[in-house]
Amino acid sequence: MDIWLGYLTLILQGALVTAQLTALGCLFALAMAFLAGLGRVSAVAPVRWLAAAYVEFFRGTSIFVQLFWAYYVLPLMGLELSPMQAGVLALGLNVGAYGAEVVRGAVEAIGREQREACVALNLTRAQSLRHVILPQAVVVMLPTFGNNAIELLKATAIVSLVSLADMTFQAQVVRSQTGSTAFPFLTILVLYFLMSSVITLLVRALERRMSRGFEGTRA
Amino acid sequence: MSAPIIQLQDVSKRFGELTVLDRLSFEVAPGEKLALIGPSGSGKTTILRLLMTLETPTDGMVMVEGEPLFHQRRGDALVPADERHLHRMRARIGMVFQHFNLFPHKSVCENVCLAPVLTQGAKPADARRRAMELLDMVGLSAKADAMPAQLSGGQKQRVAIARALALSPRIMLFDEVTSALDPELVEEVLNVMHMLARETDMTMLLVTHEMGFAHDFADRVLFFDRGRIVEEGPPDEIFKNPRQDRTQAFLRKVVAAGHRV
Amino acid sequence: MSAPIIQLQDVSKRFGELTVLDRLSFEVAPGEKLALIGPSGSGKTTILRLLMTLETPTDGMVMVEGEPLFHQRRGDALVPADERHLHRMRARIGMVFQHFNLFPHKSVCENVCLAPVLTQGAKPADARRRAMELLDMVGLSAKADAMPAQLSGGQKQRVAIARALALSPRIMLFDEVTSALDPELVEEVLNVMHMLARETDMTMLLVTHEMGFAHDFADRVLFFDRGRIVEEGPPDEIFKNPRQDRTQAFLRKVVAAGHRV
Amino acid sequence: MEWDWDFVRQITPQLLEGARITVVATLLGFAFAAVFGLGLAIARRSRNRALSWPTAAFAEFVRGTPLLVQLYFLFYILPDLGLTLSPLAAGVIGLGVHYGTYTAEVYRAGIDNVPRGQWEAAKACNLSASQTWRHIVLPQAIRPMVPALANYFIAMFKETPLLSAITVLELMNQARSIANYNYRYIEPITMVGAFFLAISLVSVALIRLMQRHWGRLGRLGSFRRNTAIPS
Amino acid sequence: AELEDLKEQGFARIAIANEPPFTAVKADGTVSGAAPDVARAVFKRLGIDDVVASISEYGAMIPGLQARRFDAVTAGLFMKPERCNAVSYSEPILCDAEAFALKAGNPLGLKSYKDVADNPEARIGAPGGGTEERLALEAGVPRERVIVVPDTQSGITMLQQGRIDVYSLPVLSINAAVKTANDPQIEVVAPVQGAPVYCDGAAFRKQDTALRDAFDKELAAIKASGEFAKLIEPYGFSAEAAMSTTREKLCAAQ
Ligand SMILES: Nc1ncnc2c1ncn2[C@@H]1O[C@H](COP(=O)(O)OP(=O)(O)OP(=O)(O)O)[C@@H](O)[C@H]1O
Ligand SMILES: Nc1ncnc2c1ncn2[C@@H]1O[C@H](COP(=O)(O)OP(=O)(O)OP(=O)(O)O)[C@@H](O)[C@H]1O
Ligand SMILES: [Mg+2]
Ligand SMILES: [Mg+2]
Repeated sequence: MDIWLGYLTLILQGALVTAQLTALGCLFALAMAFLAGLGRVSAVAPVRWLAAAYVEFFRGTSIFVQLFWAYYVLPLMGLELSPMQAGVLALGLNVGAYGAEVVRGAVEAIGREQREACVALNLTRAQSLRHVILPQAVVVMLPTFGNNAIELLKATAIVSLVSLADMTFQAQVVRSQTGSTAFPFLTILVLYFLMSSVITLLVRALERRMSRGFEGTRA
Repeated sequence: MSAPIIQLQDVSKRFGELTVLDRLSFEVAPGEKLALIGPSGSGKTTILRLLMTLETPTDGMVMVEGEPLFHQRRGDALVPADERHLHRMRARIGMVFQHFNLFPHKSVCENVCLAPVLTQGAKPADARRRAMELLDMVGLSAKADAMPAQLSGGQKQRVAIARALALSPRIMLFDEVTSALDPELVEEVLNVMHMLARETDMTMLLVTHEMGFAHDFADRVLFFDRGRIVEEGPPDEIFKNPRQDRTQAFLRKVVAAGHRV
Repeated sequence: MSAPIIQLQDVSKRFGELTVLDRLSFEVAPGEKLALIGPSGSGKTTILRLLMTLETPTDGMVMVEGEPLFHQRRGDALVPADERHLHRMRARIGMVFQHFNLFPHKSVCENVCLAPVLTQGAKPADARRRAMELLDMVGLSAKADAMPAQLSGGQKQRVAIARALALSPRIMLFDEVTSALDPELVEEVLNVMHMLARETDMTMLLVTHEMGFAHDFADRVLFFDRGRIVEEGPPDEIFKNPRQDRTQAFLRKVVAAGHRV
Repeated sequence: MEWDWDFVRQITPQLLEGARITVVATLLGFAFAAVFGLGLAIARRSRNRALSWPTAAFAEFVRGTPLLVQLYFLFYILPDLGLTLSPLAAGVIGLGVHYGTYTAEVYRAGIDNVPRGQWEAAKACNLSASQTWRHIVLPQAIRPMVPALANYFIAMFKETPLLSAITVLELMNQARSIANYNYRYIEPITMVGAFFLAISLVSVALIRLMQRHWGRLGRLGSFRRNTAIPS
Repeated sequence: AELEDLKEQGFARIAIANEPPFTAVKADGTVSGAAPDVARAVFKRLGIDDVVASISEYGAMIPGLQARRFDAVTAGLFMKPERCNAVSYSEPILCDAEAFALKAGNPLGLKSYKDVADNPEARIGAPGGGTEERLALEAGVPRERVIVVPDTQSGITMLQQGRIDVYSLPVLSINAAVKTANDPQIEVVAPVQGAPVYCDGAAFRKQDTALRDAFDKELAAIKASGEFAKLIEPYGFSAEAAMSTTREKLCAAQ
């Protein structure tokens, strides 16, 4: 029994790494999403192209490949990253590319009418974006961002394949030390589900808070 | 007659193949109340959108207060206007939309204050005071802190009018401001506009399908068809004795459609 | 007077807390043309939707041609109707919607033919012949092979009328069939309806905000407010000499809203 | 380390063999997901709570946990329960179940996307339930689903490298095997990346074309991932 | 890395495998096992007080070393000429022969990699990037019958489930794994006929020969003092085997 408790602690240590990866990855992805998403609706054509290239590249190649690149190839080019940094970089860049499309879509979904009202009130582009478009767009983005965060959480499992001691990896360790397969894997399945439920609940709470002012205008 | 505040000279607007405005020219005097009427698709909205710089003309010149709207002088030449020029010109013009286009995430008062604070550098307290005056004028001071979603259509449209007025434009554009409203709510908005027309010397351009209102409101009526002015004149003349067949047919249809109680 | 074709007895409809129809009772005679008018939200649409079985009443009895609409006899008891009963009853009733609701993936002719072929087992060739007659009647035989997206609003609505007629219902329900149309297109639809009213002995229920049309079209007008009938009578009486304050106020507002050319 | 074209030429056949398995796994997995998702969607729409509720819970659970762990589960634990699947079969079922929970949402959105007015008009035309589905709802629902489903197809394609964890010799696994044998990582991994990029750029272009023709499904965020992310 | 750098930071990063008895992770998370124990002792004598061990797949070790993720690999990564070209090895540390785990009674009669190659039914499991995979391929087993198994426990599970017919690892690893599994249906064939005895060494980056040389010096010292034998023999390894051969021989062997 003590043994299992000990190995459970080991898995929980992995869970901490997973949580950390998820949190940092989400922050980085969020930053990239806004940077590239707003880049895609920029008035400056080269900025649009750059943002589009980023999005297509990182959505186009598998995250698996990106992670292996960040982990094994970047150091050969002289950029040394800790496994955690490589993980956060790959996850953030990948999910950020998907998030950028969400940002762009939401900004475009805040229709022509709102943008025209801004022109009629003589707001500059930056003012319209900051005071009118983004506050509404963020509410539209939130649910999809929540889903993206869960996708990121799930993607952290593959860092185990580059030997970062996350939850899945620790489960593998426990498995080879104890010979039991069901215990570690069922444990981490439950833990992953708990984590994704936490994300779902957080996003819902945030959604409720942010849309409160709208009083049900966008159902 | 004083110098015109708005001049269109041979203005055309094409969307791809479709010619929406066809070498159109007309002038508006300062303080004039002008109604634009005509069948659907005749280009009425497009004229207002051009004046608000929401569209760019394909051809021709638009002058506002003697200055070109879409061009600026560089040395001797006229070049397309940059964003700064447009920004300066837009300050003179306000527009009220068919679907109100209020900002749903801002309260009524914030909707009205936002632009003065951001574009004219008004102090928030001053902007709020002025907003309350305007809301009072449109009969909505009690709703200053409500959110747009809590208002009826007629109330929303009155807020939209107050919002446009907050920037003190010299020209106001109204595009079918009552056509999205329930019939019972139309009156309250038209009352506000009547009052504006009487009590200010703003120049107003009005697109509407409410012939009765156009008649009472306007100094002059332009009847459009297919991007051209078919007939113009004082409302009495246009509505009672239209000279053109096209105008007569249009008015007959509108009347037949049931607006006759 | 012959037996009523439609009877509502103490019909209530609640959506959660909201009472939309409040113990409503009225009858319609066969062949009668009835106009339902009243302010927004008063429950007019809900009555038509009930008759079309798109909603179920919370309380009360609806009879169509002497048969309960939402109930069926099992032995001595009345039990809620099953789908088969509803299907049989629906065959007597047709409805035209405010937003046409044409099937966008089917051509005009297919829209009209579909139901006769599927529900009445009509032969496709016969159904098509009859559809062409109906389209001819609404003035659209030339558009039989067009898709709905290629039609104007007025044309769409005329197709919708032909589609409803194709099943030869004895009762036709019209819910604000012109309010989504451009003013110029209203006339063509109203002409078709006038013609129907004159030339057939179908029972018709009409919800409309076009008071002029209601006046000319209806044998009898019901004025609703908050789910109850406030006043009823022949159109001349209701529109010229309304007895109730509420009716007077409503008509005054609608008139003030500009329907007065 | 330098890029070595000779090495590239030498390993290409082996990578192509891996690519073949990748494509096979994606096709089979997607077929499974398309059918399984339909089952989920129907079960979730069911009025019977005893069916719809567990289905919803199952879908939530599958969507909330990593495919990699699910694959381990299918491959290493199911045999203890008496079901031994070949690696490819386990991979196809894993992909299919995981993505089935997403395609189910596409089906649901596609059906919900048919305006209420269409159902009501069908009723006013006195069509029966099955006639309404066949002639009115499905023809309108299916077309906008196609681009959304295609998006998941691509996402799934990019997730096949996970099958290497259960010993399927797909593209990524071949690349790793080459790398392990030769101690050279740059060429094989980069080639895999280029292969994925090429395929997905082509398919993105195809989807854009489909969307232009068949319209876009629903509003942004109306289902869980409008464009999918590998996990 | 330079020895001085490591001394300064006070620890060395080593890669270990998730494979008893080369490596063992206790329930409390501490790392032991023959390879890390030796590494710890040698580094201590070099003035580096601690080792930070990360568990890694075999296939990820050399790329990780090249990508500067570790300073050394001490994981039972056996010396082979190709590997000697890719990294700098220390003198031999742990030696072991290859073994097969297979179904009790050895129904396919597999005794060597050649036997596996000759039997078209036989599927062999081996860790990806490990020596056994290479031995199998070199013996002529076609690619599709060499199943790359992610870790030892998966290999045993797959053998039990009949997904592979034989699972190949070093003798001691197999013994440890089979003991954990405690399954009478599995038996061990050891050593595999015709397969050489291999020894691992600590692997360093190609250019870190100075560090490697320093490591060698202290390794020789503990071998001489008998401390070496005390460290590895409890795990079942033979100190004699390691001391009777050299890197030079092993790297040249074909
Ligand atoms: N952005 C656009 N792209 C293409 N065509 C357009 C665009 N905007 C307007 N049009 C077309 O220009 C024509 C004139 O439109 P406009 O909105 O000015 O008419 P209108 O007189 O306001 O009609 P209504 O009374 O229906 O509002 C119409 O045929 C319309 O379809
Ligand atoms: N499905 C529903 N759920 C909740 N409330 C509803 C529903 N359908 C209608 N209502 C409410 O019932 C009331 C009556 O609606 P109804 O559509 O019958 O009014 P109406 O007289 O047709 O009004 P209008 O002239 O605006 O069409 C309204 O307050 C409406 O909001
Ligand atoms: Mg217009
Ligand atoms: Mg209604």
